Amino acid sequence: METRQNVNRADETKGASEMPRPKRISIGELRERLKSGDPGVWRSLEEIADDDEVKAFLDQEFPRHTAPWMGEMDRRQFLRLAGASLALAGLAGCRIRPIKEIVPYVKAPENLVPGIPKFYATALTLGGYATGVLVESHEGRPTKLDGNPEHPASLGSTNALTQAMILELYDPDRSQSLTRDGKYVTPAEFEADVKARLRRQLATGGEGIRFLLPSGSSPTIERLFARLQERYPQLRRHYWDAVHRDSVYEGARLSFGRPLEPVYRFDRADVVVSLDADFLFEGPGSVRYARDFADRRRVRKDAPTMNRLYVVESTMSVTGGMADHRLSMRPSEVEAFAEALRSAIRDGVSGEGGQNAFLSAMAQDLLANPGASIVIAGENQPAAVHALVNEINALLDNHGSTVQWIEPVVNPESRLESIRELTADLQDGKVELLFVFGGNPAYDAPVDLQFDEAIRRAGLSVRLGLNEDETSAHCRYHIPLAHELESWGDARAFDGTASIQQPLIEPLFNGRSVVTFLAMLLGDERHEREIVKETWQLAGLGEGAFEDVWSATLAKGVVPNSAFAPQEVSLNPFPAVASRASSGLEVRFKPDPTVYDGRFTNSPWLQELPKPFLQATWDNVMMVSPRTAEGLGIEIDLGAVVVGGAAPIAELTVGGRKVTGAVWIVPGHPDDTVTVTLGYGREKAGRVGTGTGFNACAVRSHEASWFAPASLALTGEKTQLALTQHHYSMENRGVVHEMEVGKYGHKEHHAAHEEMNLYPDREYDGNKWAMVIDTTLCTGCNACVAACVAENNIATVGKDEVIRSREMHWIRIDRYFDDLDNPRYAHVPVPCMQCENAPCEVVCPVAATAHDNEGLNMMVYNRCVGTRYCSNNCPYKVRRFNFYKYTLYPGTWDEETPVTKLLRNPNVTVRGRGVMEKCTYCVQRISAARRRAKKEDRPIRDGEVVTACQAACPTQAIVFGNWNDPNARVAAEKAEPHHYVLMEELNARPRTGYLPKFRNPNPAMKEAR
Amino acid sequence: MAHHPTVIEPKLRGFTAHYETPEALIEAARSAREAGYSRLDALTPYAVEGLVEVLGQRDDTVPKIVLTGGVLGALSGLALQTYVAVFDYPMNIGGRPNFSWPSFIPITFECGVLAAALSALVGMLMLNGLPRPHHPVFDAPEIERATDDRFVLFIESEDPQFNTSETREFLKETGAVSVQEVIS
Amino acid sequence: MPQVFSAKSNVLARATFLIAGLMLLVIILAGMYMTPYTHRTGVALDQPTPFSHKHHAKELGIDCRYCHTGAEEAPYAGIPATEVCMTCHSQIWTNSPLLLPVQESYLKNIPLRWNKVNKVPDFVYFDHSIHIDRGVSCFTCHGDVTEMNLTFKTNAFEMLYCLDCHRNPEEFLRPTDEVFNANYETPPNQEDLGRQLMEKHAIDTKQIEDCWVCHR
Amino acid sequence: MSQALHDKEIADIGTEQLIGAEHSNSSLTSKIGDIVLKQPSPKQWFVSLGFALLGLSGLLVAIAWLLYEGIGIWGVNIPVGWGFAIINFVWWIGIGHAGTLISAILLLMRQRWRTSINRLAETMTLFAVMCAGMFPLLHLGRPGVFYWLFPYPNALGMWPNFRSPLVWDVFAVSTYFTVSLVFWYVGLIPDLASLRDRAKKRIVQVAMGFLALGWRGSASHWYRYESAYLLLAGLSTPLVVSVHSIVSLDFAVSIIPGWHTTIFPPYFVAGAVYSGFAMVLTIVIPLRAWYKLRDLITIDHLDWMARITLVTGLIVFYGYLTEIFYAWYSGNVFESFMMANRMTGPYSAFYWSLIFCNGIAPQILWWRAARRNIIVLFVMSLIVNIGMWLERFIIVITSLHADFMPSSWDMYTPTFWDILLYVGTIGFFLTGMVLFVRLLPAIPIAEMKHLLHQKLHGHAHASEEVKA
Repeated sequence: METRQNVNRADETKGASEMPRPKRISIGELRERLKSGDPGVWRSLEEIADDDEVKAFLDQEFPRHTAPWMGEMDRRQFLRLAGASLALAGLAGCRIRPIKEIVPYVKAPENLVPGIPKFYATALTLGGYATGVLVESHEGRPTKLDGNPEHPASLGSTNALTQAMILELYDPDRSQSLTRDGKYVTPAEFEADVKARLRRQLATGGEGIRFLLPSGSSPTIERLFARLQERYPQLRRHYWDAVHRDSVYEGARLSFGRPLEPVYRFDRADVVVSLDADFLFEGPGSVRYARDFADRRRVRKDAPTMNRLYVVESTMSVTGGMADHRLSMRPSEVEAFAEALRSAIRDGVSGEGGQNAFLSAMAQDLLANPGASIVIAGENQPAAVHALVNEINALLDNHGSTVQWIEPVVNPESRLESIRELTADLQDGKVELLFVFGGNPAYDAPVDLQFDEAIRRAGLSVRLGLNEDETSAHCRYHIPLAHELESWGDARAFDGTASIQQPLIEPLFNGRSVVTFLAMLLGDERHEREIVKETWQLAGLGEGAFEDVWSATLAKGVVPNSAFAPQEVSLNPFPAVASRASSGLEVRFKPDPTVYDGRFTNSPWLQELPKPFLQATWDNVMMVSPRTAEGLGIEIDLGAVVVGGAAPIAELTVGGRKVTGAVWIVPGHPDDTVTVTLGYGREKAGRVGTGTGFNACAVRSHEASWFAPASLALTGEKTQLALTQHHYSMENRGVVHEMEVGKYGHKEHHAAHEEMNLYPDREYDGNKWAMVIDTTLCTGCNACVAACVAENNIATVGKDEVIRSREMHWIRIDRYFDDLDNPRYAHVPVPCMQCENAPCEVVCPVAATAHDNEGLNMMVYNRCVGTRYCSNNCPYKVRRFNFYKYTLYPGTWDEETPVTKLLRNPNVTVRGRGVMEKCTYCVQRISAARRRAKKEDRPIRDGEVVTACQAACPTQAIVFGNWNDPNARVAAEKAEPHHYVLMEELNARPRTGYLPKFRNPNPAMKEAR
Repeated sequence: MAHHPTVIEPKLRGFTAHYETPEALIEAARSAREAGYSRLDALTPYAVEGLVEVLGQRDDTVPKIVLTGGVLGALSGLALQTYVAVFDYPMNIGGRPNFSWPSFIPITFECGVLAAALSALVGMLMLNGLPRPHHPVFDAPEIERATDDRFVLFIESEDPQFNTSETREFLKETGAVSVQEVIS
Repeated sequence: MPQVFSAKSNVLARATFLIAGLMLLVIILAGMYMTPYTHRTGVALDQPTPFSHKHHAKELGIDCRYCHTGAEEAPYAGIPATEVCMTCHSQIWTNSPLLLPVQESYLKNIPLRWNKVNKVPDFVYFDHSIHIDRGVSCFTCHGDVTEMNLTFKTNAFEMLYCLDCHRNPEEFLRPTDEVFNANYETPPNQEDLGRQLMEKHAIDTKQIEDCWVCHR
Repeated sequence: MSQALHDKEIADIGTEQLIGAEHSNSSLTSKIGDIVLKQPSPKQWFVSLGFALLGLSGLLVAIAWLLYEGIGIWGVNIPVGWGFAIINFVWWIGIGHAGTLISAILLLMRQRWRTSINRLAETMTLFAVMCAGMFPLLHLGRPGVFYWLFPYPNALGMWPNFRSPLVWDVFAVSTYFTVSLVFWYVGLIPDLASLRDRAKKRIVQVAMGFLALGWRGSASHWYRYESAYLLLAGLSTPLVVSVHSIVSLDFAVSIIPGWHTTIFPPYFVAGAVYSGFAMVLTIVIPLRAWYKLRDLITIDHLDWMARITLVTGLIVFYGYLTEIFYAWYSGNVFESFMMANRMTGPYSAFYWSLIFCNGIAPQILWWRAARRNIIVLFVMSLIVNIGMWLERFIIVITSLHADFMPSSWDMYTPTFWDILLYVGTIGFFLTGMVLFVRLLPAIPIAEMKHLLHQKLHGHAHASEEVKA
């Protein structure tokens, strides 16, 4: 993938900003126009639709957005029609006419060759922490996100959430216009109103002005606030994130006297102990951490060794699934455990048996690896645990080596305090002017504060948000927020590294960025680009003429050497804590693995992404352990041949507040604990998200932000979960080969079958594409699935269809476990195996699926008649069928909201009703690389073709390449002694192979897993 | 196909003689042959064994046609498959050889049977000169009983031996239940 | 018993059988004849302005790439932007009525809307650049455009048409520097030349016959 | 007829009572012909026509909605890509087989009792195959392009994949239908002629005359006719075996445990005949009552059919036992799980009712009394029909829903539309049969006369030699 040095970015955007914007008009005029039908306001769809020009474009282009058509379209026209795309709601009935038209440019933009995608570097933030991405753009349509190899938080990988942010951009439910009390107003009116009130605040120094922000790390926004502060010294900023890290900073305060940010160096750690921390999956830097961690776990000929992971946790987390030794306990017990561990490390190990045995063996292991171990505590554990852990790391000399401390990347003040104060002030009527940027506090603020009601007490509340959500409903004004892919900005990564965000497209729905908005408050009329640029002019980007460095930085996506320097820390020991462990059932809150804190609830991709360990979609559930379930009288037979999705509904009571939701059994989950995930049960999420799952925030109070005593009782009703996997045992079919790393090289039970074939073998002398997946490294995070969906225009089908087992994912992550109470998990990503003796091909009556000369199992959609015979005959069941016209389905809904068509990858056919589809090894990427190579009269280089799943995988568990190339990585992995293929005895000869799941148990604790 | 006369003015076409049993008919036919009549036909409600031999009208071409049809059908079936899979558009289907003859057997067989069956039908009809909805004999009185319970012998007037009075007499002597003039 | 059918009916009866058989044959033949493979070529479509390739490409000798800029590097050869026309026509023929649409487009910033002459279905992924690069001339597929006053398609781009060349390229390949040459004479030893070129460009029919070369 | 004569017949053909004593050639013609020409239809005929048409309209609705909405309206999913459609396809094809067996194989075997029921059986074959033929087309994701399954020159340069059993099906089923049609029609020609000659209404005369092709029963015609008919029988015999073998290959050629079995062809064919005869009984038993045909379709006919049902039933049951044995003997983890899952898994209820219907129940036919008891026979025939449907359900569903990858296992549940389509085809089938009985001679007149002749004059055998 090449990153275009993007010098003319500025001009393009200037050009773009010249495009006709709606004139700001008064309500009266608006009414007139709505009558007269003059297209002046984005919102007036039918008016737009009636505009012949626009209609022409829409007519012309939309029906063919799904195909490689975009050849001859002008960027600006494109942007205009994109902006008006909702208008298509009225025009969806476009039909392909016998004669198609070509619409060439009027003035061709330089440096844009139709049909050749360009890649731009930018960054996207989650919880304020940036992840660098490369955005693939087709004629001005961003279509795919991939990690930016230059960026420390990514190194080229992404997680599922980042993959889905491209869909967030095109979400047809994003707010389209400026409203006051739900009615449209012109920006002019709004600005007049706000500025008037601001002026009134000048007198009081702006003590009535409050901002409520989610965590952010943007230097520019800091700068703008500083300027505001000059004008209104009394102005206050409050912060709120549902997924906050209070305890991390508080822990640091306790240990070092000041809030600091930890950065872990898993690449240096031989022993890792996690106390309720899901560091491989959640939190800042998790993608990078996963990579570093995996690099120490990659068992190969040259270095058949790996690190060891102990996990002590109060739920079943992705990190826990990777553990070599795992101990589950109720959240409140972790503190005591940490205390015990500290004393063990400090005063030497003692005691044996049960938990102590685990603890002492672990402690010994840690002591044996000073400076090469990491003990890490979860955000959900109280500050005390963090303080204890900090001390343990100090005792192990880990500070500075494996654990580094830097200045906080985001504002470290306590979120819980901050929002509590704001609510109080609101209730006391102290707040004249409240600005709520992003986030969704009305939905996820601590329920006992009743923040949503409090908002109404503000003199004037202004909401800047992507969607008109619960919070917007309580605010006076709602202003559409520009997506990060639509706006200029900057942000810092988990280690402080800064990136500059550049827009990939003009705001689709005429939203404005935080920067523009603040500038507006300051009366600063400049384009946001200029403001961001200024920030860095002041900060300095490095040697050389600024313009050059600037564009170089944009192209690279990272501001060189901007990472925060590690701080010297001196630790003040933490006093012994009396165990505050409560008895009885506890509830454990957790950001949802797919919809996070609710910001992705309206994302069909993520809704349909199976949740790790649950394999459930479109719902959140109350997770309990088998024993607890037994106690509650829950009957779910996890051993059944086909586990149905019928889940009992239970009522969860926390501090007198109640919420009801589906209960599901998760082996390995601690007893007497119920884990609930945030982000569901939303009332104003949008067409996709509204009404899915139950709202855990309804019982999440100020004191009980992460866990609390609770009670659970069955209501007697049942509900249907949409599961994607219905059987959890391997049935001794050797799907995963498990072995201890010590046994590396010893050929065990399974001896490679002798290669026999009834037919003369087919020769593959050219490129011989193959894939190897390392099951040791797969964490089951589903990033590959999301990436595949994004790359291959895969439809989402909605809950009902998933229940009918019709999900369309080309790659799925199978999850197996061996025991209910103390399970060992194994994750197996299963894409198409690209069998050389493909059983599917022989039975296709129309030769719609056959082999190409490189041994790929081709699937030709336009030839397929849909007998589904191939799927029946596929031993791996990786083929997917369009039972309905899924382009009408959630998130794909092209016919209703063509804006989602802009998201399409023009190099992949959008499959119609009644055709079979499957993984193609991203043949479109292979083909592109082949053509490039041919033009340069050279063979395709190793690593030149990267499949979407491979690129996304945080642990780089997937390797793809040309098996015939002796120097290719894939060839090396295929040569690994323990390489195996699924169901080898079928002699289908899969090209996709696997490496066994190696574990590294502590010899001292065989009995405790 | 049997050529047939197209006539305008009605004239005598011959005589039909009705018998009660197939045996009687066979006897009559035999004596008619011995009397030297050649333009004979016998109409019966169901196949009467040995009749054609007596009338000297036995013809065994149908099986030959069917055999040829069948063989040709099978061969063309096999040829089509081979041409497609080996020469016109060879494809690597599941690693199988281009000429996977075992997979071609069923279709080859079906083609053979189909062709054979059709040639049986067409062959039989053409040799019998069918369809022929109009035939002089249908003008004979009571001829409809030939498809019911009567066994009919028909001597055409074209027959060199034919003589209006003598032939009628002759037929009467063969024990016919009734002898009718066929005028059409 | 009276005849049910008249004497004529014999002929009729047999005729019906024959006709039925013939009809079947006719239907099959008609079906084959009417496939687009043999059809809808040589028809010029209405265009916003009657642009003549003959005039521009032949008489004036303008190179294909001057207007169809993408041909060498992109999947799409591309249709010239209005401003490309205006580079000349802002000086010459400025008051020709034929050019009104062009000028209007330029001034009002509204694109011209040409009717597509050569097209392949949406599920066919065709890349101009690679064909040009491997020595497939524009004129091989688009016919001698330089002789067209109004543009029409000379070949129906049906699968068989593409396969003809993908199966035996040697009959069509040209030296790369002759690709844009309208007056190129196919040499008598085309077959050998073609094979040499295939050798040179490592063109492997085995590979370019794969479904996934065009359908993805 | 004189008493003496009657005694003589008994002597001739022993106890076998295949044709009423009082019958003469003319009585046969009138009795059978008048069903079509004169006799007003019994009220049961109208009732059954009503039901049939109801089902037929259901079929139309089901198809319309299917074409509009797509395959999604059915219960099929991944892993269970085939559901009712294929089950019904196999079921119907199987039923068709009895017709060909009775008319062709039994003809070659000189089984006199085939005559009189063969026409009904053949007609049943035709409509059954039509029903069957619908499903492979309808179950396509894109029914609009079904013709891609036929080899024809086209602008794509593409052909069907002749390695695929589905293409074999296309050829097998269409051949089977064509040949059965020819066989059936050829058999009809002489009878059409006799109807033409008996008809009083001009319109009927013309209609029958047109179809009779001017047949006049000329001796040389009869000779060629007989040899053609015999040859068709000879062709149909291997054909009927091949067709269901090929259908069974749809499964046997795949690699799915429960499908990938060498015993499929023989036991599919047996099963086909088994279900076919059951269906003949189901149709014939009421018919002979309504139209008072007990003298033409005698209790001996039924007895014979019951015997065949019993024999084929035993073969099928043997097939089941073999499957179980293989599953154990192969030691193959997939095979043994498949069988265990059938017996104890979520679909075990279906499996055991299948064993009852096809394995246990038919054993009652060992008893002559049962075979000659109309009620028992009728109930039995229904049980067998159900059993054979269940067999296909077990084969298709239980094999697919839990095959190789445990992670992909899932259930199949038919939807309303699955069921409506199935019921619809039954309606279509009945409509066909009911109309046929009214419009065409349901019992071969000429052949019956021939049988009568053989019966009166014992030299059946001599004559057979001449024929062969």
